[in-house]
Amino acid sequence: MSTVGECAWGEVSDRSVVAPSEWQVMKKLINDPKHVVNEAVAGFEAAHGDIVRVSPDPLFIVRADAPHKGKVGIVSGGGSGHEPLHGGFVGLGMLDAAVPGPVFTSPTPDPILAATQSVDGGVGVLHIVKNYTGDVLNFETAADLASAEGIDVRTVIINDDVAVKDSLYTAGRRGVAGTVLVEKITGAAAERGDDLTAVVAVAEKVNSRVRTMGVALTPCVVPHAGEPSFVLADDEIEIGIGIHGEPGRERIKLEPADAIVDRLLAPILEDLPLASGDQVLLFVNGMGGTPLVELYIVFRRAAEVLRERGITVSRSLVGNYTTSLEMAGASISVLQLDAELTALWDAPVQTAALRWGR
Amino acid sequence: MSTVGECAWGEVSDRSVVAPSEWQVMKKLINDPKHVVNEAVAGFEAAHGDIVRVSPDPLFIVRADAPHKGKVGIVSGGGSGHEPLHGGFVGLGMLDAAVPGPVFTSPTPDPILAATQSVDGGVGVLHIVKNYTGDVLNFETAADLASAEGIDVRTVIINDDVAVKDSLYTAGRRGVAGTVLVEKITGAAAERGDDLTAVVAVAEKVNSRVRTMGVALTPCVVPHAGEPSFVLADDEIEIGIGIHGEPGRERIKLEPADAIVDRLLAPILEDLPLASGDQVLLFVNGMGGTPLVELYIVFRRAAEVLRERGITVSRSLVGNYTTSLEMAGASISVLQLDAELTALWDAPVQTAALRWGR
Amino acid sequence: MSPDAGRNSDQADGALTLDTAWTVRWIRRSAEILAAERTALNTLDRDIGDGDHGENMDRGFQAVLPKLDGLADDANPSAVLKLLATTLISTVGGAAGPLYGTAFLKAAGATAATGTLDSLALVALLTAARDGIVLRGKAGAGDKTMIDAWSPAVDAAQAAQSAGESAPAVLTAAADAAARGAQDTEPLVAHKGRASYLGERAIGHRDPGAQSTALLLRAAADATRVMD
Amino acid sequence: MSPDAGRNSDQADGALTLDTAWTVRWIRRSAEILAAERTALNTLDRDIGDGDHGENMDRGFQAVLPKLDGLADDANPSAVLKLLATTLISTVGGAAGPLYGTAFLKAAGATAATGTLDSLALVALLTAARDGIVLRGKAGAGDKTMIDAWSPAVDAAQAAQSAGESAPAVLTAAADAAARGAQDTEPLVAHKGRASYLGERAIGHRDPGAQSTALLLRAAADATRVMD
Ligand SMILES: Nc1ncnc2c1ncn2[C@@H]1O[C@H](COP(=O)(O)OP(=O)(O)O)[C@@H](O)[C@H]1O
Ligand SMILES: Nc1ncnc2c1ncn2[C@@H]1O[C@H](COP(=O)(O)OP(=O)(O)O)[C@@H](O)[C@H]1O
Ligand SMILES: [Mg+2]
Ligand SMILES: [Mg+2]
Ligand SMILES: [Mg+2]
Ligand SMILES: [Mg+2]
Repeated sequence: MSTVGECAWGEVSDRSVVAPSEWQVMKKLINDPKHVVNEAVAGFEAAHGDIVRVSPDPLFIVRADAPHKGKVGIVSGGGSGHEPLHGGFVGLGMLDAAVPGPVFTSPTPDPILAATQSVDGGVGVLHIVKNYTGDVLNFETAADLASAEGIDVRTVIINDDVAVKDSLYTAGRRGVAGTVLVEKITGAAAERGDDLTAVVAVAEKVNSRVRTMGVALTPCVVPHAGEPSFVLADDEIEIGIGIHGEPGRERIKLEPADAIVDRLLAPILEDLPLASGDQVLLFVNGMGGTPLVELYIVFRRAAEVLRERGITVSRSLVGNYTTSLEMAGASISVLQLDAELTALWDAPVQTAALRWGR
Repeated sequence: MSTVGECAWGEVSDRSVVAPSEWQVMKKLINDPKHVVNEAVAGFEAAHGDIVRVSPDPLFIVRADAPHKGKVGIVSGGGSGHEPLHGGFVGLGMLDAAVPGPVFTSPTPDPILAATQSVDGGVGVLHIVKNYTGDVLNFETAADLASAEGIDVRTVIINDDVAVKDSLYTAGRRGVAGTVLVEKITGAAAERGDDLTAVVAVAEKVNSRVRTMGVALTPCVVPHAGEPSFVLADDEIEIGIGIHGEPGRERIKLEPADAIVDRLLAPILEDLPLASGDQVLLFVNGMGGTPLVELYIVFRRAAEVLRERGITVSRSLVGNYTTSLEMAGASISVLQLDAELTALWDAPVQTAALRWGR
Repeated sequence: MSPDAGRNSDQADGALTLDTAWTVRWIRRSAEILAAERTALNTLDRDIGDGDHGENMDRGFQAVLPKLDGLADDANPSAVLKLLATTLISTVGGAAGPLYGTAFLKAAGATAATGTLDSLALVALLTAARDGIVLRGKAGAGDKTMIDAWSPAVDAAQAAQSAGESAPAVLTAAADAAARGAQDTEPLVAHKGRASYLGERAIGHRDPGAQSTALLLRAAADATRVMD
Repeated sequence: MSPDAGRNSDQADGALTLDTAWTVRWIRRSAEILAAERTALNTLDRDIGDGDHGENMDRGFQAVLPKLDGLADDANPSAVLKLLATTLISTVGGAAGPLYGTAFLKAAGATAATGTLDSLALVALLTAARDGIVLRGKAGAGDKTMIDAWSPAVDAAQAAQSAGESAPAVLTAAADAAARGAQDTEPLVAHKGRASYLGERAIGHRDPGAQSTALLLRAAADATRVMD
């Protein structure tokens, strides 16, 4: 079995505080596991001070020019470790604020509330929330508190991950890489001046038209845990992985990239009612540890499969946008476009991680 | 010792052809090691057909709208495995063509010549070449052949890596992540209409003002080799690593990020004549396998050290731009700015990997 | 309130009354146990979740400790529980933060005007906590969540109270039942939380939230005895 | 030229003339040896370079094989060497491609009008190849490059020729010297190519390019004997 603990990360023993000798064996460019998020956000502000500012306590990232009177505010957030999600998407035409929790752990209501207040332009705020129990509950509490203060808060729950059966017997589909597409397109709707109801409708429309499925080749190591979040044999991969290393549909032997792509696309195409002649946005997302060269090999095959079905890939996105720390793997998202969504996708965006038209 | 072969990648035995059972143990999203570059470039074209087109044989990537009459053409290239370098930088305001060799191996003169011909707008072509013997020699031959056909070719050799002593006793400093800055700024100069001599002067100016130093935490695996390019113990890192996994200055025990940053910055600041009050572009580049959250921790400290010396970080770049496949690690580049370079950096660019103003 | 206020609540008959001092001792003991079990809870959560449950609980209970010293001298158990609830809500995060936060908020509500908790009040406290979690998380029995520790605990407390047991005995019954309930999550498939993504693969693993609930109720029982 | 043209160049006296067929056999034998030594060369290059030298050389020599069948019937050794040179230049890449390409281009130039190579012509061929590499790569003796195999080989060939040895004997002397030269790169610090970045750490490792040179010259000697 290959656990990261056995190789790149060294042995990390049980501990309740991090002794100086212990971070030395976890192979990351960090100082102290407890300060990873704070220091990274400080670096983020130092690098992108033209676009964002940071509130250190409670911790959130906000557009440098927020709030915008008369514009619907858009807030997202969740556990850290998925960078550039969400902080990298704060800026013109996308998010107004992002609330980073500890690594892989939802933020608490306090910073969500503070972020919501700081972007309130008087016409309401949308919370874009990935469907994880912790995120949903914490954003719910924050929304209650904000409403009590007179802010009109609406919530859209993102659940694009077809790996999980959406039934009464699960917590429902998870929100994964499709979130990026929701944030971009919804952000454009808010930027053009849509009111809260219209912005919510756009977010729900994108969520209803995007499906994602991922694969992991290696696990990742949460800094404060110091051990890999799961174990894969040398020749095993996990199909349907979540973005925190939660297991997926099945564990199989490694296959050629094209075969893996076919496996990822099948449940997407089964679920999304696409017809020949339809236009889609194809998004190949890296989990963090997979080189770009492999992501393009994945894109090549995915585009080929869609083309064979008469579907036109008219927009595309390839890169590490919704990551799981250094996990090797990728996810494929397909978004069914129409003229409105295409125009909103093409609209200017100026964030640290996604930028065009400005 | 941790070799990737012992953990994530499995054992790969000696072989002269790749048997189907053998790629199964190298844990990458690829089909056949021999087709990695071709398939990735095909995927790249499929994803970015609005910006580039690809010549499959001889293999090069070129601006969709090349050649531009009256504009100096800019060509770069080198071994693959450093993506998005160079293909991701083809487009308006940056490169006119990129020539990808096999993984970590310089391309041959034929595709370089073909790329040069395809971007020749009648006023000359600049070759931007990283200082590696193979790249230098192959571009040299291509330049000779292009000159023989009447194209005015000039070459600028990039050697920003302060890890290597620049002396008669080495092949000289290597060209590493600073190449991205040279390509962006020189591309802007060509785009605004500078003639060949002026474009060469800009490239040489950027090269003379940028210094880079990198660190590796883990090795990478070249697909056709199937084994890690070097071996690091669980608690060892390599200071001064090159972008092909070539060794650097010294191998030391893992340290906190801030201490590593200080080690990387010291030779840069020793070599670059910066004074208090100077403005710089600070570029923290990921080697491929290091999460963004760690790169921002690195940026934070680097910005702090510069600030303490009275140096202003007025421009910044953070991300995986010059990679070594899935290697974990980072490099820091510091570019001494002036008004001209700042304006050229800010000029519009529209490529797959770097985009603003368009 | 002085830090060692908890030491002086012995009664003439040797049993401890469940007063404000007990509530404070409960929290202190919980913090102690959660710190000791932090890694074990993380490990349970790594098996069928995301490996942070011990981290989350430890962070929350460590955060409440310094605040206990700032309690008003006339704080009643309800006020202490409310402080715990708001602190957990604002420091734990994840699923457990809002769920435990709501639990203790409801528990505070159920014990509002009481200075000393008798067995009946204890049952009301535990029931309100459990109901609060169900309200927020919508989990039922057998969904492999903390509810599978809370519900048997409430039932056992109710039975003990009906049988005329003392408040400490009611708590011991609840703690024992919660421990069994946590253990009994092992053969289950999960229908809520992250573990639900695992399907059959969750079988054989104990739910981390059920385990932390068992630890909290054990701490409550421990707190009825003098500790050093 | 038929694929087995190389088989029919025996002379009455039992020795083989170094003609076009020999040149073709040299290339075929080189391709064979390089394929077999591909991994070993990669390993040498991984130790002090980037691990692709075996890959690069194998790719180049495999590419030239099919082209040999298309040679004109009246092709002389020089034409064969030129075909090899241009193929290596356009398929090997890296440092080795242009260096070996230039070497064989210069070798072709040095043997231009000759149909059969005597020992003097052989020495001229080897000297031109070596000088071509120096011209492009600017390496000197002891820089830990392929020059450290080529230069001893040229010297040994010259000495053997002066001593009146036959062409095959000259080649054997060259091959032996190149093998020793490759081995003698082991204790050296490199001053050219990727290995120069290593400083002292290159000590103890054989230069991969010197090793491939030794293999090529061994193939040249092998080709003077009939192979099956
Ligand atoms: N809907 C729910 N109802 C009740 N308890 C739940 C629910 N969802 C999750 N839990 C509990 O929360 C625990 C996980 O908490 P924790 O690991 O702190 O949060 P997260 O899952 O966000 O990382 C689970 O073990 C389970 O007991
Ligand atoms: N300047 C030079 N002069 C002569 N030979 C050189 C020079 N630079 C490199 N070499 C030779 O090239 C060999 C490496 O070739 P190869 O691995 O194919 O190319 P690369 O280094 O580009 O990967 C070295 O072992 C050395 O013998
Ligand atoms: Mg969590
Ligand atoms: Mg090479
Ligand atoms: Mg958890
Ligand atoms: Mg090499």
